[in-house]
Amino acid sequence: MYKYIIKRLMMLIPVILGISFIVFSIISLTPGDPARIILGNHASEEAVENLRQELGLNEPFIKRYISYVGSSIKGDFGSSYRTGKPVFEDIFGKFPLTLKLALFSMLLATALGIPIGIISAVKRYSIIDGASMIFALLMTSMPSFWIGLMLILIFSIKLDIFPVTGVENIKGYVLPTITLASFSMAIITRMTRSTMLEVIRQDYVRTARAKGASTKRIIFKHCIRNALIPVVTVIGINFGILLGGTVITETVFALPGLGTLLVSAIRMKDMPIVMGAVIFLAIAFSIINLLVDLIYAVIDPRVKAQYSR
Amino acid sequence: MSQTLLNIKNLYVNYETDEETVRALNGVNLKLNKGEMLGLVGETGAGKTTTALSILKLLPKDIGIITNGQIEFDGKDLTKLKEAELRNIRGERISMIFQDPMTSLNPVLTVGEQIAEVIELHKTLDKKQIESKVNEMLELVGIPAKRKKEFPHQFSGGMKQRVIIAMALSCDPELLIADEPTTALDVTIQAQVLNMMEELKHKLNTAMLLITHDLGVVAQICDKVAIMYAGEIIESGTAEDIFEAKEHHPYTVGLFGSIPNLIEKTNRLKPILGLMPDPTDLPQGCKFHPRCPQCMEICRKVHPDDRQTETHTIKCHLYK
Amino acid sequence: MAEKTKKKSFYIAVWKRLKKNKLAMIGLSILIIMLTIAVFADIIADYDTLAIKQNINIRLEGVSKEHWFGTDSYGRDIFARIVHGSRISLIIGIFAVSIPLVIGGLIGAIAGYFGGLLDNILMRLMDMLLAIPAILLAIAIVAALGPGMINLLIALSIAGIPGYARIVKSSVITIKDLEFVEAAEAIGAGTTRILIRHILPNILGPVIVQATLGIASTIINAAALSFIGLGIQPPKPEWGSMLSEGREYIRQAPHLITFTGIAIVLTVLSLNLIGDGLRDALDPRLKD
Amino acid sequence: MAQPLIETKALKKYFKSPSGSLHAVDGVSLKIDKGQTLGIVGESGCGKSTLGRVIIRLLEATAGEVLFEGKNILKYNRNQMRNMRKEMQIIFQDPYASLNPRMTLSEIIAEPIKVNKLLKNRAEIEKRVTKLMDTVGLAQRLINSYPHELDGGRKQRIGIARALAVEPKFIVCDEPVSALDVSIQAQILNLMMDLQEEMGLTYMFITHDLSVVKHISDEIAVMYLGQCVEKAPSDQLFQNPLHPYTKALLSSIPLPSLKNKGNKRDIIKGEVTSPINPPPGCRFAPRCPHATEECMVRDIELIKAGDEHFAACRLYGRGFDAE
Repeated sequence: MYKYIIKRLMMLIPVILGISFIVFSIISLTPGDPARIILGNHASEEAVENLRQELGLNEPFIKRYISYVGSSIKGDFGSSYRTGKPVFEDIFGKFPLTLKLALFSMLLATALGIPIGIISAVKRYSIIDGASMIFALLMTSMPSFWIGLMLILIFSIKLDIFPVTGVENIKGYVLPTITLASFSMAIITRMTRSTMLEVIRQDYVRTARAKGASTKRIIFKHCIRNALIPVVTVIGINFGILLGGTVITETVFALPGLGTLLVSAIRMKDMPIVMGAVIFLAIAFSIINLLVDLIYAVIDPRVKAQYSR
Repeated sequence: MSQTLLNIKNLYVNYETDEETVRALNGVNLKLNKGEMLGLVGETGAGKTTTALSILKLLPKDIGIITNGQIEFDGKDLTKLKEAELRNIRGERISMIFQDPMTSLNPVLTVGEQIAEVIELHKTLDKKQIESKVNEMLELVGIPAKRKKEFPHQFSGGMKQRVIIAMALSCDPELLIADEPTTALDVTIQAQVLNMMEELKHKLNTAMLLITHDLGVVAQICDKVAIMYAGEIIESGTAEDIFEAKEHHPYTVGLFGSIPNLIEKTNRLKPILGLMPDPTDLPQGCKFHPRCPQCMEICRKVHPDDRQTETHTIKCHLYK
Repeated sequence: MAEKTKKKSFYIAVWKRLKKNKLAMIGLSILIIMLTIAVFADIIADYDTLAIKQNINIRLEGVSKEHWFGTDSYGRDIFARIVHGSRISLIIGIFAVSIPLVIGGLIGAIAGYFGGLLDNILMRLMDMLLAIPAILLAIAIVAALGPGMINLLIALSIAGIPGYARIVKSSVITIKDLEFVEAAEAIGAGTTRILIRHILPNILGPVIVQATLGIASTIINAAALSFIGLGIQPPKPEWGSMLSEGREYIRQAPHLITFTGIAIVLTVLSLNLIGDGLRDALDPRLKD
Repeated sequence: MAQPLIETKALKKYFKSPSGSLHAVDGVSLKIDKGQTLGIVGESGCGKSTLGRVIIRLLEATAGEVLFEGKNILKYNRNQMRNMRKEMQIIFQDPYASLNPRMTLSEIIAEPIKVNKLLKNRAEIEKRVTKLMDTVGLAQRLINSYPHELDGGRKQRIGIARALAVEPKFIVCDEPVSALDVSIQAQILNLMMDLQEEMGLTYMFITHDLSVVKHISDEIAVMYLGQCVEKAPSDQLFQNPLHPYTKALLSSIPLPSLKNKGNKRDIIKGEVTSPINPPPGCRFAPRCPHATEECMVRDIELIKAGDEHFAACRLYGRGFDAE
């Protein structure tokens, strides 16, 4: 098992290198001169050239990439072009909010999605099933930012229960969390329902019935764990969607998280920040995926056997 | 005189969906005495599995419907029982083994847990007693007790089927229904499992309904045989009646003629022509008549009755 | 001689099953309406005078006979903007799905059919792209290229490639191991023939379902990018940027965001309904 | 002696697996004369299907030779091999999976004709398809049906027609009747035997069903874990099985008759051992009641134990007598 975890962590290295290379090339090879953007349109050609020299922008692309990788291995991700502050500081200042938002949303999405999915499958074709499926369908069809706006309109402006923006207290997280969770919750609900229906048809469920087990026992003891196996994968994938979604949600609620930092850095061609933020998010996503795979092993003994091989 | 344990009378079962109605059982009559081994033989779609599932009322919910008939078990009509009452019979008095050992065990529970479950459900034993019963059952089917902590995927097909048999027998049921228990197994493993089942039968005196398409398996271990076609028992009797008597239903004759003979050299087989009838649109009269080499005028119109001589019953107009 | 059975296409059977699905038919009707609106947008509402031209005198007006959905902060007719916005959204939805579908599909098919080193290289590359959440990747690309319709299309297409490559690859792998593909090899059919004549028709169904659902999510993503200011820029009547503008007047004029939002939801919902219905119709087993 | 139509020499096929090299076919040498049927029998995992696929090069062999009319086809390049496809065909086990679900019956049967450009003219192709359908007993009205609309027996007939479309000399039949009910199975077996007589076909008939293999084969090879352990003319193998595995296999068959009821059968204990990196020696030794240490030292070759009767067992051929 430990071997497997170490192997997976080692596999992260080429992935991170690849991602950093892709992002680096996207930003470097497209038009737009960071030095010009930093200094503004009125700066002299000479000043821009000096800055380019200083930032190392005149070096060939590959050389720049290699030196970036070299220094980031040593823990130096460079400094923001704009503020001059080290990238790490900026990211660590903003990341907690984003992470909290993503985790709260994941929690909400699973805590509601899985039970609703199970109930829908068990009470198939009932009113509860119909209602939750229509609800889930609507949730997947609404853009999260629009849900956010509607929530603000109803709960902040009309009812004045939650703040429009700001996360000074826990109340401030409520609307952003719902906004961010809505899509994933719908997906998890639907997935849970369909795998549950699949599992209920399995031969071993019939075996359990032939043993004389009650429906309740069959569902809790035989079905849920088996049904969760594919759902866990979906949760992992959704975490990626959630991390990406924070960019949008933070914009809707004007929250100072990693997402807003990233968007503004991209606009300013603030390369070190963009690189840092994307790599950070990708690492977070990869680690979550690793965790998901480990949870997998806990639920499914067959997978566990594969890992310990 | 042996006592009747199971008596199925005039059983009709339909599978009803929005699009069609499949007439799976069309008046099945079947009797099984205590401690007896009955082989129920037929080809795909004959209604063997449906018969088994109706006994335990495990037919697919809302689709499989018993439209007529009784299933008397130890004098009680199972079709009239409530779900809770049936649960007390399932696993305790009547057990069932399914065809595919690969999918019949829950992949996320250890085999020990799965055997223990059936004991827990029906017996009031403490944890220790259950453990020792699990050990005893595993040893009985030839698996070392220490393997109870393993998961199904760690067992081979033959071993899984042994686990399933152990599970089915752990409450000493009066009736064991085995649906193609060895079909998915290799022939040498099948021989092992069949031998074991025969030994257990002598040890435990459990009655058994063995469902199979393989006349060879039936010949090896069954006392009585019933042959199904299109949802009916078309011939039944003792093993001698089926394998050695002169008079047979033409379908039975066709079935034997289709099996390549291992002892004598035959040039060509004598198969039954044509195909199984469509169960949503069964023929009038005798359901076998479109394929029957001895079809008469009456066969097309009138459904034949059983002709009974002592133990041997044939449903055919040829015999009056 | 008895009458020959007619050749019934597989897709006719699918259509027959789909027709029985009420929700899918509702979805299809909504989509047809949306498409009609998009095609005849210029006839329904004049682009220059209603959707673009600013008119300070009538800003932020509510619902009225002249302006069915009210007017925005520049006095433009929201109904007209939504009508013309449908064009943008549907075009982006369709193109930003078909382009990555073809590229990703090709990558997936090649990786799935040939396996080995080529598969390894291609799929590792796809895995890397997948390690960045799609929307982030799209954001990075569109930001680097600069805003605009074409750039948005490129960004969404690149971000979509790895997903389709995976789907196609896994379907190809399941089909490729079936005996009828072996049979085609045994009769001497070449690789191209096997891929096109034997494998492709068999993976088309699930791929169509994915594409339909993909158009739905792409429309949402495109709107999201425009919403955060990285996609299509005002004054073009794009739904996401309209919502972004409306957000500032959420207190005074909530109708700015409601109607535009409903337009997005209806379009996306219709595609989701059709996608779900197609999935059931293609694989009737799933339903029971 | 006449040249055999098909001959394999020390044919091997190893697969890579996470836990080592899987020896699916491990040194098999066989011969099939023209117009004859060689039955290959064995339990699941013995490599019989892999053997069939390696012989017609659906899988590439790891080592060894396959001679077709004396020429080693494993050395053939792409084009030569494409020509060979007209000489050898295969019929599959699963009548559902072996037919493309998106093609009609006539398209499936016409496909080999089109691929090999045997006929150009559409009318000619259609005529040929019609004729093939007649040959295998498919009613003309089914010509535009899709596989899922047909039953297993008819599907298998399509598979046979497809194989016959290129007029091959040799057909590998990989469990062609295993998925069928016994009454349909008999129809298909009769059809295959009729076709063989009419067209002079040569079959390699792979199956796990001993009664089927006896019925259809002239000669039978028994396989165990990738190796051929015994080979003999059909009747001889059943009357006088030599290898302990063959004996166990034969005594395991439940016969549909009451004559042997109650007789104790010798049943072998244990299960097939792993085909991954098998240790040297007789593969059957771990389960064999006669095994000695000597059996585990080195691989045992097929030894002539009688007229045309070969067995790979230490008990035969070197002065040992069978029991």
